[in-house]
Amino acid sequence: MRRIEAVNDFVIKFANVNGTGSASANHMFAKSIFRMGIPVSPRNIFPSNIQGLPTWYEVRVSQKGYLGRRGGVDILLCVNPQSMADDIQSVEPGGYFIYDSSKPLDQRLRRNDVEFIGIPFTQMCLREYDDARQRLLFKNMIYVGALAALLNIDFAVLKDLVGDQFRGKEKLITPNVHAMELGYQYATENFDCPLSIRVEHASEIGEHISYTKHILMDGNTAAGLGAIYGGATVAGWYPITPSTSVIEAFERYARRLRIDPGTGQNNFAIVQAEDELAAMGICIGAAWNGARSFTATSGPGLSLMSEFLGLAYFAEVPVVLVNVQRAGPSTGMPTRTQQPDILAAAYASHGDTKHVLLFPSTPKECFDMTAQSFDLADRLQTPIILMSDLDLGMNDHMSPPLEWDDEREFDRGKVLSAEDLDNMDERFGRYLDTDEDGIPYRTYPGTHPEKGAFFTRGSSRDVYATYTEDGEAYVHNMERLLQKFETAKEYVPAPKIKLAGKKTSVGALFFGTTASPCYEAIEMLADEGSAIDTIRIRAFPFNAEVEQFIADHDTVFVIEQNRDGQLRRLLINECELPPNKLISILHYDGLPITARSIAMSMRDSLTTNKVTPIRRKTAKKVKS
Amino acid sequence: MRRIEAVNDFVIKFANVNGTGSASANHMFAKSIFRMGIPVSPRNIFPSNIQGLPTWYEVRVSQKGYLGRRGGVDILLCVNPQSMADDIQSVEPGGYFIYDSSKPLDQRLRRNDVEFIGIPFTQMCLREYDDARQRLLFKNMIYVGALAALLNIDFAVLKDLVGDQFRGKEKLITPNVHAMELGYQYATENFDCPLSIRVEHASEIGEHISYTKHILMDGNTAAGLGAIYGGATVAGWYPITPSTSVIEAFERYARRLRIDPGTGQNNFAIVQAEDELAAMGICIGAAWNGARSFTATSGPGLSLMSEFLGLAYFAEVPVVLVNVQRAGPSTGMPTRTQQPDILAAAYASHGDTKHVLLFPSTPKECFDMTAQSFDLADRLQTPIILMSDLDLGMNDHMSPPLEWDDEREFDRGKVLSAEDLDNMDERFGRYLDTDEDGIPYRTYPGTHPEKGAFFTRGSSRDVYATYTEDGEAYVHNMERLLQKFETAKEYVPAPKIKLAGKKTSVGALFFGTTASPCYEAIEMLADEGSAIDTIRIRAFPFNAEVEQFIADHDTVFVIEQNRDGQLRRLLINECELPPNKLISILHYDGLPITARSIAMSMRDSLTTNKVTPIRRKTAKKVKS
Amino acid sequence: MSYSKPKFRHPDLPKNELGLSKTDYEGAISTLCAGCGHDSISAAILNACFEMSIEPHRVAKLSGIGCSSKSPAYFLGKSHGFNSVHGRMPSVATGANLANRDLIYIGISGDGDTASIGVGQFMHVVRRNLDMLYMVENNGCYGLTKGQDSATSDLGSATKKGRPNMYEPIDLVALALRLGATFVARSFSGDKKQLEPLIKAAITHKGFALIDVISPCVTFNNTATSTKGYEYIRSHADNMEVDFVPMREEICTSYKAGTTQQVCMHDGSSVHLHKTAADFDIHDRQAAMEAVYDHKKEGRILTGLLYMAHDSEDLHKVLDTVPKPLNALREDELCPGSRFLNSINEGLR
Amino acid sequence: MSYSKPKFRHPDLPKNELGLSKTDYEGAISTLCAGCGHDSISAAILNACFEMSIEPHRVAKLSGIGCSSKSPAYFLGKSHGFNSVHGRMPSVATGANLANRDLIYIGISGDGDTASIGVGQFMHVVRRNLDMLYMVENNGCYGLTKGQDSATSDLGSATKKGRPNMYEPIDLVALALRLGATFVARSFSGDKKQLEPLIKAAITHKGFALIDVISPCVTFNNTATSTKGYEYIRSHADNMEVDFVPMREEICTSYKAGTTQQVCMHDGSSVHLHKTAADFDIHDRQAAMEAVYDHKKEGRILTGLLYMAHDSEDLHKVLDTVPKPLNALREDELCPGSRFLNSINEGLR
Ligand SMILES: Cc1ncc(C[n+]2csc(CCOP(=O)(O)OP(=O)(O)O)c2C)c(N)n1
Ligand SMILES: Cc1ncc(C[n+]2csc(CCOP(=O)(O)OP(=O)(O)O)c2C)c(N)n1
Ligand code: SF4
Ligand code: SF4
Ligand SMILES: [Mg+2]
Ligand SMILES: [Mg+2]
Repeated sequence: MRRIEAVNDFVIKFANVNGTGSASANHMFAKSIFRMGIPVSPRNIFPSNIQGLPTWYEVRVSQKGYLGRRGGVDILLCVNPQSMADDIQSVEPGGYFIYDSSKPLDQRLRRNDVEFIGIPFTQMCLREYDDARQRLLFKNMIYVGALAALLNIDFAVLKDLVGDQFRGKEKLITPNVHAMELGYQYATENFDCPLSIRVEHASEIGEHISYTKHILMDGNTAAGLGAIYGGATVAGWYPITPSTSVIEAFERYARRLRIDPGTGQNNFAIVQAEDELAAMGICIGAAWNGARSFTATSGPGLSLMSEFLGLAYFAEVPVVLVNVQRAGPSTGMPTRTQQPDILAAAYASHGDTKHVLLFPSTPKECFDMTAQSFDLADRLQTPIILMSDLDLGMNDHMSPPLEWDDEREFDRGKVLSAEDLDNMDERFGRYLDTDEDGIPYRTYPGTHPEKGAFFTRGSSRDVYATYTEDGEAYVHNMERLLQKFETAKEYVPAPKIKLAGKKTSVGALFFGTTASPCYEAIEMLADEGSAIDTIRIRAFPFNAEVEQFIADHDTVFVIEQNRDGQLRRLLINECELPPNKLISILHYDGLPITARSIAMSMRDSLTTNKVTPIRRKTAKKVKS
Repeated sequence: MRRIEAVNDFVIKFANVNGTGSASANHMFAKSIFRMGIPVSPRNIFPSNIQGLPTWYEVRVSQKGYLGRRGGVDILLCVNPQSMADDIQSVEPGGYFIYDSSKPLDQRLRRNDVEFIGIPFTQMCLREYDDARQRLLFKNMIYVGALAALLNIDFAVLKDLVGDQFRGKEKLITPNVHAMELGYQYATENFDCPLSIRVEHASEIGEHISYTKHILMDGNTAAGLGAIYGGATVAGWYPITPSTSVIEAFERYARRLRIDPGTGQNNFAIVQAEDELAAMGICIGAAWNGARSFTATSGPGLSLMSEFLGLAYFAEVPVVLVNVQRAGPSTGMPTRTQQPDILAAAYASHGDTKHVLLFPSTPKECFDMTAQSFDLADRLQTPIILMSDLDLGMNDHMSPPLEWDDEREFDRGKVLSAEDLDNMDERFGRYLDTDEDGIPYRTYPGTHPEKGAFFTRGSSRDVYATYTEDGEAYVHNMERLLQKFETAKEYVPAPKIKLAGKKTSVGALFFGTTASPCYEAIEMLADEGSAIDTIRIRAFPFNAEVEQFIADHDTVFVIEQNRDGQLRRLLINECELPPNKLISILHYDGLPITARSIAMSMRDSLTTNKVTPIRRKTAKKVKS
Repeated sequence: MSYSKPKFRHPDLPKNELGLSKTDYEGAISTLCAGCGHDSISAAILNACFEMSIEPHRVAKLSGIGCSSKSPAYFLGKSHGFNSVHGRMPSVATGANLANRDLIYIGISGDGDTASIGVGQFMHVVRRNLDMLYMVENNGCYGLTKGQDSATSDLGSATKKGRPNMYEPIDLVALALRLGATFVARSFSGDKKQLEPLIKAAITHKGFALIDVISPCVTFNNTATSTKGYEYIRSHADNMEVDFVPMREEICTSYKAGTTQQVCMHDGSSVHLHKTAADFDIHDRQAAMEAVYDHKKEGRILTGLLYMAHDSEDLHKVLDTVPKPLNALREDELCPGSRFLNSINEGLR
Repeated sequence: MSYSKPKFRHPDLPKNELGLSKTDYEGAISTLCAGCGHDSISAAILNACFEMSIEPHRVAKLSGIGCSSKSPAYFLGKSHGFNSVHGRMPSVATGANLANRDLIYIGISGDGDTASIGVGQFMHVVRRNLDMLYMVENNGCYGLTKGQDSATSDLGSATKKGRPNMYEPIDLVALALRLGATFVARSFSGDKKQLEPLIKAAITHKGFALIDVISPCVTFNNTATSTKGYEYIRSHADNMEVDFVPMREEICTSYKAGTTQQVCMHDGSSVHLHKTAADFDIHDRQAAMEAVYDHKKEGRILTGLLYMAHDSEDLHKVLDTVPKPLNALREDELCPGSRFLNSINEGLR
């Protein structure tokens, strides 16, 4: 058997049972590698239940800084008998399978091209601990310790992490460290440590890219913090996986950062509403009344907010929605990732509507774009929908540190103060397009005793906000809304373009979490001699740069994580593009798309010179 | 002044105040002309309120059978001082303005190119009646009588109509006829009757097209009746203009046609739900349990049903929704017509979803397609959305008589009976694609004591309906749903193609109420020498014929009544078409699109040879 | 259109403490039916605000969809208003109030808007004890969509569209009492003497104040037992869109505390209103629930202020928000700036 | 996974009147947490159906979304089930029941599903008196989304996630009584002796039967006053996804009518359950409402059958539908055919 040889470049996957405390232990594992200066990207693959079902934790270790999923597993650590058979199958030839050898392995499952490492975790716990709960919990720490020995992880780093985690509960530190030591010791005594797959301190292997300033953060926490920085004061929300932690983060930070020093009271208000309709209603009411407000939701919540989103579009109320996408339709796979709500969000609600979407790709962008979305909403007086996803929102990602420009000021858009109103000669018209950019001026309720009051409604009105059924006034208003959408192109974040270095007629277009593996795939192809320019879309409406990029290439791959190629459709629709130019690469089985599969699809397409869109079928055979 | 000379070919418009009983009188007027064998198409243009605001009733009289709006008004009968100034402006040069001369006309409003006919309706009523209510009500009958004289309407026909209307309340007949006589007499005595614009019995002017078999019916009544014929037994609904009368009609007919002869009890159940979510939930529950069920709604209701529609798509529950479109977005103009929900309906709900849409164009099609939609829903196990609109739904349209083929049988689709299950060797799999058409077999609850039970859910499941988070099983299922959508193309109504007679590279594509005025516009252009082939879309997904038609033409006009050219987008998206081939002609001011404006747009486009989509701006100037 | 502005305005119209006259509290001309109870309620709100010398621009008016929900356009034209979507005004009001605790919030809803599509939001806004006046203009039917049954009791008329209401009605007053509402009242649109003081009290109350106002729909809430004239119109419009709406007068009443009054509706039917007596204990929730229940059993509708909590903690208290309106917080109070971000970054390494 | 099927089945397991044994009433293996109250309720339903000799395929199971709403998959595997969307099971059940009045409808919901997002649908299904057993598996929190407060009372635990519940709770039993529900009961998941007969009675009842079952969430509904062991885990998982769920035993209880029982929860807190006495008048709605209210004031939860109407007209009665299930009507009973169409055409000329 040829073993895989790899330093700081491999994929390890943990197979656990959920509710057994493994997530924290696995997190500590990933973080220890990160602290050694090596880029990691951990991914939690968890079931939609609370206890007793298989759950996996996949960690990509990549000195080169590839953070998307690669595809394939080099080391599998399995402490879940339920999934063991499949887990063994998933290991790459030459890889390792580490398992709990307390019970003998079913010999039929053995593979010759994989190295099996048995450690009697359960027995060790039975010997060491009396309490059932401790047995369960410390088992996780034991395997982390064993991995430290097997993979050459710096034990001191792990000890520090335990210290950090239990700060304030110091008595828990010693037993946890002890458990790790048990595992470490067992591994060193019984196996040839380290394995052929292992880590080295980045500094020691002389890597020039330094990640020491980088942070490890999940997108939802970043979005929650972005809302703090963006000045959100009101949040109405309703729990739903995978968006819940956006609001939880907002609340956690608000309790630290938004306490009024004078009174000790809150400079924010969070209401857990009765459902998503109410959550959006709360945001709309608050935004109408001049506060910055936001909510977060996922799939079904987006559908339920659709009527209210139409109101906010037509009544021109700024409001921010963080939509953390999951696998649909309907309840779908609530704990799996996808990018399937593009059309539902862009055209949410009946009638002629269009909404501004932002597509963050990293936690840093979740932070930046959430903060920015409040400026955009106020500036454009329309809902802004941040299109995150489960992979980005709920997993830790390595990211450059968060930054804030203290010179920057909130842009509250076109709001007239009492003074402005006093200085006005003409009659105030809420929907008058004074500046010819489609964006009218508004006033907050209570501003002025005599001037500036108006009636907001979801029904047709004239430029003075008076109800009307006059067809001309209606059309005039609808055309202005289109004009405003045109204006939006100037304000939304521009796409990121990376040229291949040499001239090429092939481009690739993607957004959000599809970006990382795409960049990696493009590099793979570049190594093979195929040059591909890339554009990462960061917002809808698409601006001129996007159109230009597509115009400049004969073929553009559009890579996304849904069945129907939704972003591609939106592009064709809104930029009036010839469809055959855009080649779909789709992946939507609920796990993040991998660099290998993207590279394969592109390679296929480029070599066979297909121009019709292809759909990558992940389904080989269906298990019944 | 040159007067318009027209026999059986003109537009007359009534300007009334709503809540004054004018609608019934105006209806009688239109129907009398219809009974004279002359095609009419009356349109009610009413406000979103109950009493006291301007309301109009526009009647197109067209011996040639053009039933769409033509544009322009030849005769305006105005009994509403509120709107008089604008009403006078709207009359075509050479036309007539008939008004209540009880008060003298403001001379500044007079036009020289229009003939003014003053009749003192109010004074006549004051003289004749003591009761205030009678004065209001009979005023309407008086002007109908006057019009009979002025336009040469057969008075006997009107008398018959009064008799029909008050059948069972005979004592009301005489006073109503009397009021008409008052008007008739006044007109004959004071004016040169008939006017240059007038009607003649169709038979008398020797027209070969006979409309004697035709009926006058509104689309909503037809849809309600279609649901009776289609075998609907359960309706959950929530009132909303302009869809309410669909259910009202269903109930009215059900109380006549669906009473069990044995027990005298109801063979149907109608529940006015607490909102649209519940209305759709009721339909889904009933359909899941094997009853045919449907609901009707409009704009905001469609948005609210979005989550449930996603469930029905994914869980594969047949259900029928009649969406009577109105001007959006949000509350929009609730009593005005549009076709603005195409995208919202086609892609309703988050995640990758697609829904089957039907586009009726006439009351007969409302009837046929509603009945057929139950077969389609059962056959395809998915929601079927009938896309009607206010113009079609709430106005009377002349239509060939309704027909029913007694040989036809309900197609309940793939449902296994207890016997089927007993005869099965293999294991029953609710989502097994046995026939390779994407459509699996289902069972109704309670069918068999041992076999065939399954669990329906909106979350991912395998072919045996067992919950799963397995990516392959998920993708397999999603691909099958796509396959099913492909199959749907074979079942949905085919488009109607009309070729120009001579070869042409120009085509026109339209649907629903846009069809009538389009056909008329195409004939106008044909007279001018421009040949245009037409295709009337009747369903989404679009089938091969649609694609072929577009492929066969260099330029295809897509005419629709919304701002964003939504059907055009759907076509480009789903048929992968080059957008520049499809030229939008849009109209969306809330009144039905007119033949004249379509002809003008086409003419413009054909002569200037523009190929970029144009948007017809109805808004000239905005009234404040 | 049922009430129109007087053409001529007397130069010395009575003024309130702010020096404003009633015309300063008017709104647009109503487009409701002549005699609609909702217009009487608008007038009562107008009067109450005038008499309380409330600055019109310090009021925010919110509503859902319906004839009732249109009415905020017809009073206090100098206030901002928000006519939102059907049944969801409570959430919009919640957000608005959180954004600026300094305004006075008046929510107007209908029985369809509140008891059918909006009953979930209604219940939850009661739980939040949001500081607002929540007025239900209760006509027992859906006015704007032409007369369907609503989920509230049949107010003064047993049948509409010919068929009896088939379901157990929802009594919003009882529901609110049950859910812990801190101010609960019921009145009749035509009883100014009772309604105006109730509105004043409700505006003064800190927390959620419900006034369920019986407000006859002159056009659709009609019974079979109707006058000859009415029957004529029914026949006339049979099987058609109701397209004739007779002009009606507003129904007014005035009666003493502790007495029962029979009020005759436009269609000849009647309701029996009973006013709470002077000794009614407005601080006993349980007793209020029982009184409502007992009167109902006897076919009477108890009106008046039925319950008011001794102390009431509104949502801001519960959420412990600062006294300053959240929409007035400055950027430096909201944005922690770069310094703090460094410490966050540190914690994520 | 908390209860698993026995590996070995005794050939002479007890049989019911249909000749079925309990295994014929089992469902899929539960994926709920060990010790979750919801599993006890599933077992109670299974037992009741077995003992009543109900044919499993004549039952239809309906639910919304939540841990509770998953549970219909874990009993009666031979019945059809429909796990719909969050909070909207009542409407789906309404449609299902209208389609086929011959099946037995069991709806399972959670407190989040019923009292928050679904409270509007809940109220309206009560009004319709739909013939179904509506079971709320009430744990006072959102289990599946990891422990947020729900709108029902804090059952046995004052705080979750460290902060107190801030709003007036909704008491579903009181609400249903108020709305005219015809069968209202409350019980505790671990009290088989009380729960099983209640389920049987509810299934037998013609009309809407609510059983609000207190059903501890062993994972999230925990108080600060918890045991040492628990605190350990809290600390361990601090500021992280709760990812450790200890294995627990089901909480059982059994106590006599008329007595109060203190039931200890997994986290050391307790609830005080009071069982209605033998002389409790189950036909007096007003008295039931008062009793619920009075017990609550004393910090006790009244359990048992609290109200049952003497006569109850279910929705089919109200709608006067035929006795034959609507889904079984033949085409010739539904479609009037061409003959009638001619007369319709005639009327439209
Ligand atoms: C989502 C939605 N569904 C339905 C409607 C149609 N609609 C308008 S008003 C109304 C009912 C109004 O009844 P109520 O609240 O009692 O007001 P009223 O007109 O009686 O004062 C309905 C159903 C709507 N606008 N939006
Ligand atoms: C529309 C929608 N919003 C939110 C969710 C997320 N969600 C799933 S279960 C649940 C709460 C369940 O609470 P409860 O009904 O009390 O059930 P439990 O898990 O406590 O038994 C929520 C909010 C969802 N599935 N759908
Ligand atoms: S329909 Fe009824 S509620 Fe609406 S305005 Fe007229 S009277 Fe008032
Ligand atoms: S989280 Fe709570 S409610 Fe959900 S299964 Fe676990 S114990 Fe039961
Ligand atoms: Mg009403
Ligand atoms: Mg719960």
